[in-house]
Amino acid sequence: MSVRVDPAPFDAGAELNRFAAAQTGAGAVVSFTGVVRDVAGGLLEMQIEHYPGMTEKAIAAMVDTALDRFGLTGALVIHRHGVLGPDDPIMMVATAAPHRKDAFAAAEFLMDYLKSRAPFWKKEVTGDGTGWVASKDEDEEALDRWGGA
Amino acid sequence: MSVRVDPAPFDAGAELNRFAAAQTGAGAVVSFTGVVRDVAGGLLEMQIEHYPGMTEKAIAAMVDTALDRFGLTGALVIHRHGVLGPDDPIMMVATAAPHRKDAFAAAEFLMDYLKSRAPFWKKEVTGDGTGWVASKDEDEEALDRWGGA
Amino acid sequence: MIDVLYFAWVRERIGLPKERVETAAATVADLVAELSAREERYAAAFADLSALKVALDQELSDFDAPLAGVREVAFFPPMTGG
Amino acid sequence: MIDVLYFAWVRERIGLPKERVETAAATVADLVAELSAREERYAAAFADLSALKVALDQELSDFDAPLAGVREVAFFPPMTGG
Repeated sequence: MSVRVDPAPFDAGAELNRFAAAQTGAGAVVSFTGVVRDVAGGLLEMQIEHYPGMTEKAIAAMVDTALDRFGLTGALVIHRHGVLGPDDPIMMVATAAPHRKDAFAAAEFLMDYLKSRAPFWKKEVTGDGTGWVASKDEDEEALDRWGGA
Repeated sequence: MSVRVDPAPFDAGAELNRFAAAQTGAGAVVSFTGVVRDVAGGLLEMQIEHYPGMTEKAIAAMVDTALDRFGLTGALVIHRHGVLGPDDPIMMVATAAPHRKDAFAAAEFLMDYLKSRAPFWKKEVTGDGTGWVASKDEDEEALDRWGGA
Repeated sequence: MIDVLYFAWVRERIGLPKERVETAAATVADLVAELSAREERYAAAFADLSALKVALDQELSDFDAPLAGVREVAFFPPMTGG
Repeated sequence: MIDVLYFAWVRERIGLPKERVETAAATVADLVAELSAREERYAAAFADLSALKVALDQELSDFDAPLAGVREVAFFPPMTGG
């Protein structure tokens, strides 16, 4: 298991290769990379606040659950905080399992939980001002398929 | 869209980075890498046969369908053929979309179709002899969730 | 004494990220009532509890949870990471 | 004249990857019957059609499909890529 909460940029491809090379018995490796999107146009920066201490604990608990529930050979979570620009990678998840179904499900599980249960908050800065990104009902609802909480 | 059917090894991380850099408006990038597994122990090599011409056409059709159905900003499929060893990457799929749900669904869609509709056949060579890998009912059934064919 | 932390717009509305609070509040809701009675900026931040979450000692919890033994309380809006 | 291709264990059982066949078969099933009548190795390869798939001009098809206008027929077991 590897969890990193860090303001520094990361190289998704290099992380994926390093992660995959460390797996034993995995036939399937899935990665997800989240990128800052300029949805409305005019995004200058994305500020990501987090709750040091709780963030790492919350993510480690999710990863432990995923390792066990999906029989993973390994999992990786990287999440940045601080000031990011449009098209910057925000975070990545990688999962590995003997079979593809489990690797995919675990990556989606981790993403759904990270979105709604890891203490990060996004603030958008545009030429017109700043605003906190609102949580989406669909993100909360996405947790239902995993049996809630 | 990018489809490559090639005996040469590929660098999944470098492919992921190149793919991601070429996307516009994608908030989510998903990758899948399939790796040769030594399931029973004693695997010496995995031979992958394919149907030149049909392979490329079949994959291109799947990718077109995925781009349209999931509103992708892009998709990549790489599949090797020839002689591979244990732990060698066999293939990879990458998808990018504005939202994570579509990127995940498209990657799973492409994997399900590649497994059962792209003309590749695997033969395992062990110390005890050789044998064609049998198709699995679950792979055929996996297509049902996408509405068949 | 309890450490109270605020994040995102809760932090901005209250105007500080963290404070030590002397309280005998039995539950989170009691603490919220105490803080809201202090000053308008607290009352504004806590006006709609359905828009807020609370963590006790870095674990998500509820507003009716007891505070006995808790050293750190954090208030924040729903998370928007990922 | 039609090109007939064989893959995986079908290729191994029949002993060649490709041949040109002079046929007046109306459907794939008719072609299979003609080939099976030729030699035991064809009969063995085509013994269980439920274990086989067929492509016409590089598109998956069925054993009851007509061969009119088709230039390339391929027989193979279910795919196992990915």
